[in-house]
Amino acid sequence: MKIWKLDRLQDLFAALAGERTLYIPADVAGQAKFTPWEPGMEMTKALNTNRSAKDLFFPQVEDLAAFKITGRQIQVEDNREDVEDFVIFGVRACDARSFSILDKVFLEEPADTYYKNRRDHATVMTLACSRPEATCFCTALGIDPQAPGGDVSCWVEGENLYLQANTQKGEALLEKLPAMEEGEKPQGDASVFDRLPLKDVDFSVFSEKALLHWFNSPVWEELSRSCLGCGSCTFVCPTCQCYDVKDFDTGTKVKRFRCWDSCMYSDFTMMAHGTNRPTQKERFRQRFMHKLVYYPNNHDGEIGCVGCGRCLRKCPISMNIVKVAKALKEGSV
Amino acid sequence: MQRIGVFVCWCGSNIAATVDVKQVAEALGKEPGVVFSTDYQYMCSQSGQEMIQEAIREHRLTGVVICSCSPRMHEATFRKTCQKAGLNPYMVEIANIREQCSWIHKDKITATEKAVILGRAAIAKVHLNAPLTAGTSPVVKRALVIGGGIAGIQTALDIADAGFPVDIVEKKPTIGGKMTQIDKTFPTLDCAACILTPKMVDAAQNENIDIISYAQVEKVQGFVGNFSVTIRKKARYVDETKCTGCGLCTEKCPQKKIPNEFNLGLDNRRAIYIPFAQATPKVATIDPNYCTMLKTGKCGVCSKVCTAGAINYKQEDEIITREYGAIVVATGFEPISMEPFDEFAYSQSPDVVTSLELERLMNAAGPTGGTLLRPSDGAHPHTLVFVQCVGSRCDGAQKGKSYCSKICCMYTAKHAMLIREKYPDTEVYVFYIDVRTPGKNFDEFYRRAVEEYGVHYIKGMVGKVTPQDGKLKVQASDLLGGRQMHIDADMVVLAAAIEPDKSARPLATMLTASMDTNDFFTEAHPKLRPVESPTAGIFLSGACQGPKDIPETVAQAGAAASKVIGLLSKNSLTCNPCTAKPDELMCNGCSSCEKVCPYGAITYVDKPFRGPNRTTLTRRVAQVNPAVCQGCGACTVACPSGAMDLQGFSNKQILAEVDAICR
Amino acid sequence: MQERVIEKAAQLLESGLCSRVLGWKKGEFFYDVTPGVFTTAQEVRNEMVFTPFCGANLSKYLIAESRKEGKVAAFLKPCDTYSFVQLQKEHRIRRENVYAVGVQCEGMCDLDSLTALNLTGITGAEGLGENLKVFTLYGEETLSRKDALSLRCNDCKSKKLLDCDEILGESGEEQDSHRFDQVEALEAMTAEERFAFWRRELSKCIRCNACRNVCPACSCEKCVFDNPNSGVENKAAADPFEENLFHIIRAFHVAGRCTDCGECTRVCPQHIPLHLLNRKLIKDMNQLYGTYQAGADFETKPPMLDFTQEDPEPSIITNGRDSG
Amino acid sequence: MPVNQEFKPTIVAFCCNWCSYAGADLSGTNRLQYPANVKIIRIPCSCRLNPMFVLRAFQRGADGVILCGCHPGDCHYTTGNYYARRRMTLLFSLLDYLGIEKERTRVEWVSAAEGAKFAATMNDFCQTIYNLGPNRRLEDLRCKSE
Repeated sequence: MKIWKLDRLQDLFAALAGERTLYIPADVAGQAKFTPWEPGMEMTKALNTNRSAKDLFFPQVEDLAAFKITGRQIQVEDNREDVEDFVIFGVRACDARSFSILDKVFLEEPADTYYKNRRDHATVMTLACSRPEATCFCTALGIDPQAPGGDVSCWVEGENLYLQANTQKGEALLEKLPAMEEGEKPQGDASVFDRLPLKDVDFSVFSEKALLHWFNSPVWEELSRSCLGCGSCTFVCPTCQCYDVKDFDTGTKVKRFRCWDSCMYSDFTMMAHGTNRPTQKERFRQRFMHKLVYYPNNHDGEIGCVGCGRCLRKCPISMNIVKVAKALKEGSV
Repeated sequence: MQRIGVFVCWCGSNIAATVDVKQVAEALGKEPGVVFSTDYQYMCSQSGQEMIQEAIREHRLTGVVICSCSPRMHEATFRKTCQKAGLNPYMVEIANIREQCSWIHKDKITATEKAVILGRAAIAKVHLNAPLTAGTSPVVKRALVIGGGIAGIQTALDIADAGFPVDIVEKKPTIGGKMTQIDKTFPTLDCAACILTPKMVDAAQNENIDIISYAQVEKVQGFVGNFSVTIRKKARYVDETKCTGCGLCTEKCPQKKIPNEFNLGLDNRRAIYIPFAQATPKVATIDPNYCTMLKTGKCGVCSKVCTAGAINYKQEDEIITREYGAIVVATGFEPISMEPFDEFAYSQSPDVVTSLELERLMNAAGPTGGTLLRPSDGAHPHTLVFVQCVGSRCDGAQKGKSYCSKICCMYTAKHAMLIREKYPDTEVYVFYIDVRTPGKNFDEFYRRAVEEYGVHYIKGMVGKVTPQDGKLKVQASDLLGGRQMHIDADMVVLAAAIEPDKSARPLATMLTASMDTNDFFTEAHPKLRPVESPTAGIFLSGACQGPKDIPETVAQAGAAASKVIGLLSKNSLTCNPCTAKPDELMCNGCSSCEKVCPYGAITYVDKPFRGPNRTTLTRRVAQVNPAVCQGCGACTVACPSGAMDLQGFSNKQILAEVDAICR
Repeated sequence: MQERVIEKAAQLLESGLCSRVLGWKKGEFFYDVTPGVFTTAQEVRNEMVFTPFCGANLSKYLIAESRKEGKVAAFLKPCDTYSFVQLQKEHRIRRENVYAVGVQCEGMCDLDSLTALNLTGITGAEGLGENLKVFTLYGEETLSRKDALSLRCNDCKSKKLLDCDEILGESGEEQDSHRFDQVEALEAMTAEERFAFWRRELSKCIRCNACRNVCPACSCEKCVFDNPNSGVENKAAADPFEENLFHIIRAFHVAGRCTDCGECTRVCPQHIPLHLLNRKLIKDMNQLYGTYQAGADFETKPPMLDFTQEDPEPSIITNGRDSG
Repeated sequence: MPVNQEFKPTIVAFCCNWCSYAGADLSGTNRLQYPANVKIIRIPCSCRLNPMFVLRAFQRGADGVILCGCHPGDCHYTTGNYYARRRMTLLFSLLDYLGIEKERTRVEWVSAAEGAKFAATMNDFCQTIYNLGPNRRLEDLRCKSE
């Protein structure tokens, strides 16, 4: 394990940013956000970014192609952006796990080349948690916030940052950095994780019963009743992956782009069928069924949630996956 | 996808000289959806129209774009053309490449580029046009004439002659207007009263004409064919049905010192009065500003002497609401105030008079019994100076009007001639900028004044008039003679400019008829539609539209009447199909649109709609009455959900035009 | 107050006067209450709460609830009642199906205000009165409720309870708040500074539509931004222009209808001070067309649907030369 | 005259059908020149102008947007321009508040008889836009032609 002095953190950033873009969680306009590092830019004090780290692989808006019409000729242009190597520093364990969840969707054949391109060029440096929020429940989903994974795992302990490469990519990255002292990370105090109020939410039940049991549960009606149908939960969620493909006529050409979509929206997948999910109950159910039942059914029981707690803080009416999971298990609200 | 045909008009050289029409036709031919594009010398000509029709059939066009003059000029023409070829008339759009392109640009490249863009915008719009079908609305077969001067009377008589009922609303106690105050008329010198009063009598006796005198229009609602007008008939404190017009009351009334407006304040009248002998209706009116009985409750003389028992001090204003199919504005003119023209000493000396005052001083029914006497001392004047263009043709229009009042040259010649004829011992000077005499027998008339009657016409302006020792010292310049002149005059007559009657401006607002900066009503087209206002169903008669003399006024009055008759002889009118239309599925029923609709065209109903999961939801949704909607679009912007859209000018159509112009 | 609210709700259901109650349901933590509908007194007694975190404006739910069968009782705070009246003005709520219970309000707290006090790991809180005792993973702290008030409650415009069938506590007065101070501060900047300010803020927007969907004025059957036929439909801001467009049009559509309840800013996951757009329009309308408070009464015509012949010309805005 | 010869502004003029469009026609009939940058869109009444159209014009590359309608009191539809006046005042104020140059937007009342005023207004507005330079703050980069 390599050691870097925390008071020289800026030097580490400078070294990482030397050859490629480095993203760190920094405060921008009052919000913690993964931001291209510039000299002097400090890391946020917030536990995690406001939006998740998926933005860097699956941006909210992305150009796919353009069609230029001259007279009666149509010319197709591939206008995807060139992606160069980049590093993300400070990814928490939850977000790091979300990458593997997204990978299973986007990298399965046929692979989403836009997503793949970004994944291939990225090196992920994670950061272990020591001061979780009360809304954190990654441990309930089998994630160890103190073993965050990624290409390089990092820990802050005392005055030092400890770095450990987990992959070849990670090793290659560390090799390029100035020589570092080797050493063992002292054992920190992890007792706080045992005090997390949501650590015992039971997500295992969803694989125990048939899909339709959950689908037909009577609780959906009441749970969804006050849902506003906004997309804040989906848009801050690290594992939500739905998008819409849209065309924009610029007057001289048509630009085709994709942008995030939300199953909570009334017009979600309306392009395919007129009467998809007519009320908020069906839309609401879709979102949670997807995370708790459909995704695990398709991916060896892995829940499509990483317990980052963002939706718990962001939902305007404080409805969230924890409340849903508990209610479903109990069979009543 | 539409199949669009583009037709680029040369308009002779009007367009073709500054716009490369071939290039425009070629460029627009490449636009998506355009299957045919051509140019032609005159699209509006018979052969041009035939060409369009042929192209519609041959190329199975679903939309047509014509790049030509303003749609205000020929949109209707081309719509008809296309309709005859089987195309819905609302599938036609005009790109205005003449008024808004070739005529305002000099550089051919620039103008051509712009013409292409304007064409593209029209094509973009046509892509989103939908066939529209006009509905109909019934026509109320009654006309309203506002103003009872010669213009109004003539219009009313002509409409009534055609068999349609017509109401005249006159703000004064009698109809007749300015012409009643005029002594003789040019260039024939016949007596104004002699030709006017028979018409007044005709109007009063015509069973199709209802004269509502001493009344004003208060509110106008509705639209062409269906106006609803509220008229306030002021209390005259005399029962019109009982008053015989004997005039006894007007002799006995103790309130004597009231300036008589009929004689422009040159003499006095009583508090109860009949404006003049031939007044129509010949009914007395009590002036509430002076009547002792009305002010203090003590007097009642008129009531005592009236044998018909017509006096009613308790009379109140009457509100009349009637429906009309057409409205004619005939509000006329008035001379401008002479107050700002201090250099002519109008307010300092009673011997400085306006031309209209001179008319009264020369009229047998006037304050002097028709003998020309100086107002100050009643002496016979020997030297008279006429000043032309007082307040007309003023530079910058600081205290006058920038326009020519048109009638002054001729009436001044008339006055000068009459004075010289009646009083050969007088010297008459006329100071003028130009003498303008276009009109049948007008120049001959003016020359007679100079040549036969020896009136001194001097090109130049009067600089100052100073009352001194019972004379008026006139300082003037003779431009042709290159000299300063000093004339000791007995009277100075000012040819005051004329302006629209003050009541015209608020009336225009009520009628939604537009006015120019001088408050003259604007005509729908200065050449082709001179008696119509741009607002459908509103017609213009007489000097409210611009300065004009009596024959012109009568001609225009007749023309307005014929337009009204044309309108009233229809049983129904084709409505404008470009009306607002709500999308009920999106309507919130919030009433925003209703609040901004000037016509009350929007109502609401509770309607059942299919909800999710086989439920039924009842929602309040807007309904537009297409016969009442005039298509302004106020509602479309007030509507937050965008449920309300305007057919023919839809959100998407306008956005498409914006896109095409900005691309 | 909590006991009174619960007791009243239970009583309304038990007496049969109402078939449903719209109120707040307790959550996992003290602060994550959810608006909910209760149908039995038992439910009410088990789950209903009224805490200093009941910030959500319940009036918008009445659009749907008042169209259902039976009468719904709604517990409304002063802010909520302004929206309640405004929505009735727009014929969106069926008054006859609503039993409105006004609840006196001392201002509501929110989690963001606690976070701003550098409190992390908040697991719970206690206190329905003046003080709030906050428990965190890392200890506990007692603070005055005033310090924990949400931003909007610091600028409270009115504590009046309008159009209620019954009032718990007392209906207060309009407040002499400084709610336009921040707007004025922005106005005092140069155009360039303002542009920078709003770019910084609006570029955070993720178009989650929370502001729109929570807004009682944004209650359209279908929003123009969701309607493919409107010509301006979009799902995400694909260009900074679209960020501006969405928020300008939204502010414009609610102009004269926005009661300044502040929900938009409360729910924004990106903490964009959206209320500053609406307040600007409210301030302008007050200055240009006379003071108007949306939802304050049933009669006054909203300024955007009204005019006078003497209205100022747009040139009072556009004539200036200061454009940075 | 133009500050930047390269800068060819695009100016969209929304004109009401009854007064200002006719005024524009009259200015053409009288051969009164104004820059070709001005392109007119005919709308029935100034009250038809949705703020969305103004924003759309800027998005698509307009550098200035002007609305012309009947003089207050002269609206063909009686009251349309009064509503337009309030709407545009507030829209312009909001744009100004967002830091968009306020000179880029304008409302002028032009009657059917005011051909000269129409031309003068357009000349003046074009000059103002020339002086301001291209619209950068309310543009959509995707619409910039390449």
